Formats: sequence, C-alpha cells, structure tokens
Amino acid sequence: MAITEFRADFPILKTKINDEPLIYLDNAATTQKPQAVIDAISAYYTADNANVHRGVYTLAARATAQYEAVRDQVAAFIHAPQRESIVFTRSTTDSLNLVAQTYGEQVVQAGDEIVVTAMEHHSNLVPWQQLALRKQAKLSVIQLQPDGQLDLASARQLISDKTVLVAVAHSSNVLGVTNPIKVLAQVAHQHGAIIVVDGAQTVAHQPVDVQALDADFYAFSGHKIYGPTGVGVLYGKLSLLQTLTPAQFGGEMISDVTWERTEFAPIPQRFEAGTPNISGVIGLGAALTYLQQIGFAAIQAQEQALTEALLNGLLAQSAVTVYGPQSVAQHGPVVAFNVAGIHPHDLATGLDLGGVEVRAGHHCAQPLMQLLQVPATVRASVAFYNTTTEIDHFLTTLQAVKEFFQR
Amino acid sequence: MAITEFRADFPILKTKINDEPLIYLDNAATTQKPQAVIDAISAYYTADNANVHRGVYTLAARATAQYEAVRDQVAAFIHAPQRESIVFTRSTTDSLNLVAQTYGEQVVQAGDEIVVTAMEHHSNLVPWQQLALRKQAKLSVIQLQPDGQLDLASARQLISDKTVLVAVAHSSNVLGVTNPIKVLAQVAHQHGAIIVVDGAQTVAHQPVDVQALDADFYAFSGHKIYGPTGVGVLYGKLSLLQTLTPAQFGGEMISDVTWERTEFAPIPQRFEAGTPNISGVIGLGAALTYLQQIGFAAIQAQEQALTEALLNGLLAQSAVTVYGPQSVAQHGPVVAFNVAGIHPHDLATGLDLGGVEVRAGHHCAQPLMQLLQVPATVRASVAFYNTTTEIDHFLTTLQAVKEFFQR
Amino acid sequence: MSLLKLNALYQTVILEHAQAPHHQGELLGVQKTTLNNPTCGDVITVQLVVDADKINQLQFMGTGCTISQASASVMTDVLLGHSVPEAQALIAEFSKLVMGEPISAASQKELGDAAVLGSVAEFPTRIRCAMLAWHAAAQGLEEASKHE
Amino acid sequence: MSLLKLNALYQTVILEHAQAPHHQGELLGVQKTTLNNPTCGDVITVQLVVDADKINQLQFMGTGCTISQASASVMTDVLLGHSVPEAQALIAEFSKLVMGEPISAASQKELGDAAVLGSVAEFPTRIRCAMLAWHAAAQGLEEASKHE
Ligand SMILES: Cc1ncc(COP(=O)(O)O)c(C=O)c1O
Ligand SMILES: Cc1ncc(COP(=O)(O)O)c(C=O)c1O
Repeated sequence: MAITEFRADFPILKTKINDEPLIYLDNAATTQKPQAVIDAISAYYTADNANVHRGVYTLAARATAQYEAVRDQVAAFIHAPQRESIVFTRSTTDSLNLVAQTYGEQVVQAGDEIVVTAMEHHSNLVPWQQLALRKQAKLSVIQLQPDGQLDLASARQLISDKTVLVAVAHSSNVLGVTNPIKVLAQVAHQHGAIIVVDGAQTVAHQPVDVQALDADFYAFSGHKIYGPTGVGVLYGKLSLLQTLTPAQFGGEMISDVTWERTEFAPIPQRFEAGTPNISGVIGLGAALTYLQQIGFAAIQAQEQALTEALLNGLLAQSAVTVYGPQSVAQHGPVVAFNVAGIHPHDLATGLDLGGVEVRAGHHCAQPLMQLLQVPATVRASVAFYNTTTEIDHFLTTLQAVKEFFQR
Repeated sequence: MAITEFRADFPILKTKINDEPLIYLDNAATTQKPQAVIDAISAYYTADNANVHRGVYTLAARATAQYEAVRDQVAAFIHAPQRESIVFTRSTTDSLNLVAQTYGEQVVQAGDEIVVTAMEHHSNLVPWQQLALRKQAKLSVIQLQPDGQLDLASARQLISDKTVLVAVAHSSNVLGVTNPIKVLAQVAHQHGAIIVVDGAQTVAHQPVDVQALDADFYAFSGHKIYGPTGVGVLYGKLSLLQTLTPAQFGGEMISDVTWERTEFAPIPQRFEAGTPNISGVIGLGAALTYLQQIGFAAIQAQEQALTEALLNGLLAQSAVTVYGPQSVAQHGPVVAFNVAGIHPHDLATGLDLGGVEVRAGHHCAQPLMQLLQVPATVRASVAFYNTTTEIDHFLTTLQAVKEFFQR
Repeated sequence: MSLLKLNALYQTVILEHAQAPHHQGELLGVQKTTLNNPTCGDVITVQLVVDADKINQLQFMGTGCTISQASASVMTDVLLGHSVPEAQALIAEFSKLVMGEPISAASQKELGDAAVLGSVAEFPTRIRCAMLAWHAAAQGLEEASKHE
Repeated sequence: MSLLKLNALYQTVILEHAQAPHHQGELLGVQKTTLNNPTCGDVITVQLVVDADKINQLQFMGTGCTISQASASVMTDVLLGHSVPEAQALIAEFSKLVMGEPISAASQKELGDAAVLGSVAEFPTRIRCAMLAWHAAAQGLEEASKHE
C-alpha cells in the first residue's frame, strides 16, 4: 500500500477551513487521528467500559486487560526491557513533572547542578528551573551551534561531577534538529548524572530504542503520535522507578492503608493514582497498532520528502529566514521561519484564510526565541499524511500573503 | 419523556455478559456513557481537532472555543461564581492532589492539624496523610455514628483553631450517606480552616451548589458523571486559587519565561500545564448537557426508587448485612453489603456469571473496612438508567448464588 | 486563496496605522503600563498624562502584529482629550465592538478609525491582539486615578 | 443464571478444601511469609520448615475467598515432602496451569487436587486469588534457601 493511501484514514483531512481544503501543517502541536483510533475509543465505551484494576467481574476484567495490553505494546514500541517501566500519565508535561516531583524532590540537593539545553520546550525547562529554585541547585544551559544544532563541546563542559540530572529534548519543536541522546547519556553517566529525555517530537517520526539510547527517563504524549489527548507515557529504568516514592496518592496505587501510614503498590501502579484515562490509553494502543501497520520506513521516507519540499521551498522565497539547520539532512519535520517585515501572526492569519493551518508564536520556547532574537516565528510541521501538493499550495499561499502585506 | 426511555441512549446496556443481559451495578466506580458523549468525542476528532490556546488559525480557535465553553458549563453546573474558578484536571484524585501539592505545601506547617473523616476514599485520605507526614502536621479522623452517618459532635470536637484544613467526602462511596458539608464548612471557617470537598460520588446524583455549601475546594471526575475517563474538575474559591503557586509546569501555564525565572499565567490556566485532555473536556461538556436534558428531578426520583428496591430487597434476604444507614431516607444510590459465610469475591463472581456486575473489595477505603471489621464488602450502586427489573434480577441471582455456596 | 478575505480584516486604514502609527514613542518621566500577549510575545507599553481630568498626553511603545500596532495607534487617537470616565466608556465600547456585540451609532462615530477594527470580531484569535493596547490604557487610567 | 457455570469454577473438591482446609494454623517459632491481595484485602501467611533439603512442615493462615483458601490448602498438600527445587518447579507449573498455559500430563498428576484449579484460567480476575498462597510459598522457599 502506498503511503499516500493512508491519508484517507484521517476523516478531518477531508474537511474545509474558510471554504478551502484543510491543509494541516501544525502536526508538531498535535497530530490528527485516524479512524482506527476514533473507533477504538467508541468501541471501548460501547462495549467494554468499566473501571480498571478494581473489579472481579467480566467487564472490569476486559477493561483492565485492554488497558494493560497497551502497556506491553508501549514497552515494545520504545524497546523498554519490561512492561513495569511504563507509567501512563496525562501528557509529556505530566511525565516530566512526575520525574521532577519524585526523582527531583527525593534526590536533588542544594549545590547540585541540573543541565538543560537552550532549545527546551517550557515543559522540559520550567519543572527543572523551579526545582532548582526550590532546592537551591544550579541550572545550566547547553548552548547551540550557529545553525541550531546542539553544541556538544558546551555539553561536555557543563556536565560535571556536580551534575545530577541532564534534561534534553530528543528532537526540538522549533529547530527541527534531533539531539545525540546516546552521547549525552554517556557523558551524563560518566559523571554519575541521569538523563531525562523529552521525546514528544520524536516518537511519531523515527523508531526509538530507550535501551540503545541508555535514557534513564523518556517522556512522550499520545496526542502527538496520532493518539488521543489526555494520555502520556513515562518510561523509567526499573532500578530508578523502584527507589522512588510517588508524588500523587489515592485509588489503587496502594498496597495497604491505615490512618497512620500507607504502603505503596509495586511499580508501575504506584505512579498511577486514581482512575486513569482508560479510553485514552486504549486509543493510544490503537494509534501504535496503526503506526506499525504503516511502518517507520515508509513514514520516514515520506516525511523526508515533505520536509525537503518545505525547507527548500521556503529557502527559495525572498525575505524568508529559516531557523535551525538549512539542509534537509539535519532537519526534521518541523520548520520555523519568519518573513522580514511581516509579523508571524499576520502571516498565520493570511495562511489560515487559505485553509493552511500553521502555528505562529513562541512555541512554548520563550528563552529560545530570545536566543534567536525574535518575539515569535511561524512554524510549519508535517506528518506522513501530508502531500507535496499541500506543500506547494502552502508555498504559493505564503507568496500571495507576502505580496499582500508588502504592497 | 419517561426516565426509562433514556436508557436506550447507552449502547453498552444492550450488550451481554456471560451470555446474560448486562446488569451494570457498579456505577459508583464509573458510569456508562450515552451515545451523545461518544459522538461528541468522535465529532471532535473528525472535524475540530487542534491544540488549544496556542494557535491563531481557525481549527485551533474552534478547539479552544469548545474547550473553554465547557469551563462555563461546569461553572454553571456547580454554581461557581465565575469560570476562572474551574480547573480541568485528570480526575478527582488529581484534583485533590493538586490542592495538597499547592495549598497543602504552601500553607500547612508543622503542628497544624488536618481533619478527615472515617469514611474517606484513599484519594481524599492518603494525600493528606502524606502531607501531614511531610510537614509534621497532625491528621485527625472524624468518627461515625453506629449507622455510618458522620458524627457531627466528633467533628465539632476535632476541628479547632489548630485545624488548617478539613477534607471530607460529599457522599461516601461505601456507606451511601451524604455529609452535611454546609455545617462542616461553617465549623471549619469559624476556626479559620478551609474545607476541601470530594464530590466524586455526588455530582451525578444531586444538584451541587458550591457557593451554598461554602466549599473552598470541590473535586469531581468526569467518568463518574457519564463523561469520559481522564478528565476531572477542581473548583477553588477565586481568592484561594489566586494566591497559589502551581505544582506542575510547562506549556501554556506561563506568562513569561527566561532561563532564570518564570511568571505564571493567570488562573485557571496557571494550573493546567501542558496539553490538556481536550476531547475529555469536550466529552464532559456533552455529558453535562445530556444530564441537564433529563434534569435532576427525574434522576433523583428514579434513583430513589431504585435504591429503595435495592436496599429493602437486600435487608429482606437472610444472612445479609448492609453497611451504612438501613433506611432509604438516609441512603444514597450506593449499597455495600456482605453475606455471612460467603466471601465478597465469591459472591461477585457468582453474580457476574448471571450478568450482574457489582464490585467486591475494599472500595479504596481500607481504613473504613477496618472500622467495619470486614476485609471487604460487595457493593451495588445504581444510576438512573437502571431498572427495578434489573434490581429484581440482581436479588434473585444473589439468592441463587447464596444457595450455591450455602449448600 | 481569495485576497478579498485578507482585505476584510486588513483594511487599508488598518494597514496605514500599522505602517505609520500615531503617538508612538516614549514620554520621558511618565509612568509606564506594560501588557503582553503570551501567545505571540507581543508587548505594548502605554504612557498617559491626565491633567484637569483630561487625557492630555498618550503614547505607546512596543512591537506586535499589524492588528495590535494599528489598534494601539487608533486607541491613542480616540482617547486623547477625553476625560477618564469618557475614556473608560470608550474602551468598554471598543471591547464590545471587537467581541462582535452591537454598539450604538454614536459610539461607532466616537470610535472613528477604531470602528474599522470591528472586523476583528470574525477572527476570534486576533481579538486579544486588538485589545492589548486598550487593556493597557484601561490599566494606566486606573493607576492614574489612584494617584489623584 | 445457570448454576452450571458456578460449578465449573467452584468444583466440589475446591469447595471441600475451602470448607476444611488442610494444614491450616500457626507453626510456633517458624518464620512467616505474608502476602496480600490489595484488591480484595485477602491475606495469606505461609510457614515452612526445610530439613535435609525436603519441605518437612508447611502450614498457612489467613482469610480469603474460596479460591484463595482452597488453593492454599491444596498447595500444602502438593508441596509437602518435596525438595526445594522440586517445589519451585511445581509452583511454576501451577502458575502456568492457572494462566491457561498447557502443562504436561506428569505435572498435572503431580499437582493432584491442585489441577482442578486450572478452571480459574477462565476467570482472569480470580487468578491472583489462586496464586496468592503459592507466591507466598515461593517467597518462603527463597528465604529458607538463603538461610542455609
Ligand atoms: C468518594 C470518592 N472519592 C474519590 C474517588 C476517586 O476518583 P477517581 O478515581 O476518578 O480519581 C472515588 C472513586 O473512585 C470516590 O468514590
Ligand atoms: C518538545 C516538546 N516537549 C514537550 C511538549 C509538551 O507536550 P504536552 O503538551 O503534550 O505535554 C511539546 C509539545 O507541546 C513539545 O513539542
């Protein structure tokens, strides 16, 4: 089956925006959902809905089995050595905060150093910044090369024996670069630090092997990988998760409760307080099954072709500045840019009138915007279901909008 | 329209369990979903899916408008004075932990007292117990009357000027009682304490007015009020929410971020870190709209009739002990019971073979089980879509199962 | 794509104001009120002087999109010379206008060039851009009143 | 409801074991291994004495449902007299059995009354009940081996 045929599985891609066919190029913010995911959620509520882990009756057993099967699926998907390493959360943000509220609270001490990179999303910066402020630890920022790639020399210089934790995006949601996690993990581990990887922008676009990367924690969101909103994943090394006290309490995360004290359940239950997002987890399972049907080989080939058309098309236009690497070899499916003299908001509104949905703003990376010396950028990001025709249409519309404002 | 006609809106109620028609009596664990809720989620993913609060394009504006409209709806539903008081969370558990991690962390000090009741669910007990342990505060437990109702004399005795926080269930998930929140709020406020109300078992069964109750915080889950899993609500008084620093960081909960510090967004955004459960919130909105179509008058009348049949039917059987009040006037739609000599798990398995889904276990209230001196109970809980025929069938099946084990 | 749609939002008068804003620049020694739009990073600073209950001076600084710049420019034109209560009423009317609520013909007239920004009502995500300078002015007026 | 279905899970031999469990009660002065099933509050304590590499004494205490009580009772019958490695192998076989995995006819025979608990495989929520005592025994054996 040709990759372009999968596009038909996404009902929203047949709709119109402002009387123009929808051209959805904000995939880095959230992806669209295939019918298989929508159907899995409906099917769950239509035939299997019950609370998990609690009931001895058939319906509850069915719901629990489906929920827990997705844990196996996720473990296999990111090559985790065991299912117990997979904790279901609300989102990447929730996963990263969970690490800050458990490992961060329980391990980081005054004088310790936490290292982040200059390209982090607020979700992988602010939790560490606030933890550092609470703990009187120091936050250091790995710098970037002029083309937006991570400066490994800066990383080697900043990560020292004082470092307890390195927090880094696997791929940037602005610059389109993917970071050398394996190398960073090695450097961190040499100094006795752990590495927390934000995989929000990566898991939908390339195979991830948390063991090969040697990541201590790895976080991602369901909604950015064709799954539902409200579900995220935190992978943690077994040996780390086992030592941590949970940060949220209640429901089935206990083993024994008296008025005075509580014994917590084994991992991963220990970190899943209260009724989880059952339909969300099941929807995520359907998304992973769907993705695996297509296969990453086909996805990567298509997304590279789209990125090439997008990047080169933008670079060919006058007055356009592209942030991050200028060559497709280093550039993932996210392209941030600006047009001289036109505010990103005005560009996005113009494109929107042509049915083209792109993001304008700081992309939750305000400090990176300061580094780039812009208040905001436009960002176009592709998924395998986009077409080169759409990219062409985007480029033509952009040209027309530019002419409107430049007249 | 007769209340019984609404039953047809719940597709799962037409399915079979173990070749018998499903009789779903575990509504206190989670309710089933009407087609309107399932359709709202599908419609969102089919036509409107985009990330909220971030994009200037049409699709993002549509998603944001729908998401924020539910905030107004929830505010109206629980009679909150303003929309800014409504924070979307993952669940009741998440809401209560949010209060513990913000108000609890920021206000409670060594020597302070936190008061809970003997009937609390783990989700409204363990967060306070762990907070008390962290802060060297004292946890006191309001006792119960012999029939399971809250002992107000005990409450008045325990709540003192040392008390900073009273955490109490609006309705018990085991005893079927509803607590006098207004009185407890008065007592708490007289002593300068705040009251945190767990409304998980209440909002689906009676109208709630947080202002009339004078609750400082009020928590509930979408999945127990005919909405999706993975979405919860925390209501907080404006004056309280405004003083609190958030506990989770990232995404759009900021106003300004530099490497060194972060300024947080106004409430309620401040407490909603990362991409929220957008489809969950929209599904919750559909559930509230649906509920309001039926109206609480009809719901309460039907649920009282069902509870009466259930409670009296159980009390009429030999060897049955019902926990909580023995008269329907004091008994809400949750009935916990045991049969002498038969383990609750065996009963639940027997009932399950007859298509009847009831809970057996500690119902996340282990300390209450110790108080009742049982390791576990069976629990049957009704919703308006149940029928008296179903209750009859449940009672007959229970009789047959009893006979099987007693032979 | 139809450029007609772009014309509806970005009318000539708006583009002109954005390209050559009125009353832009710093008033030395006058208190500043700064507001930002976190979604896009736009920042607007408003400075005003109230003398004998009239707004005698009113300027703005900052960067932003066409809508926020044009709106700041027309805001200064509209509010200058008005009393504080009059200015507050006009801000309220402008707010209604960009939210798509009906306003009286008299208000419409008083708002002058600002009335053109009524087109923003059809672009919900841009309402914040249009309101930014006006919100800053409202806050500046409140502070100015306190100091009296 | 068809009582036949109940009969499939609660076979006579299971009901008999639950009603009059074998080797129930405390062994004074012998180390205890206690496990609980958090879902239902069941608690099983196992005590065992290994002598000349054979399980010489083995008793259990605790409350629970029919399945967990019967399973504890048959567990004591099956494991008593076996060497530690033999017992460990039998526990592994029993675990397979209740998970619905095929086991050899020899194992089936060795498990005796315990083989009847294979019916639990069709009741996924009850597998934990059936395994509780066996898990406790496995843990007790591990501790006993350490002490040698
Ligand atoms: C009284 C009560 N409080 C809190 C909860 C926790 O709700 P959730 O699991 O949705 O967080 C429940 C339900 O499980 C409950 O019955
Ligand atoms: C790199 C990166 N990290 C973290 C996040 C946060 O993801 P979520 O909003 O799903 O928590 C995002 C997306 O917004 C992202 O792009």
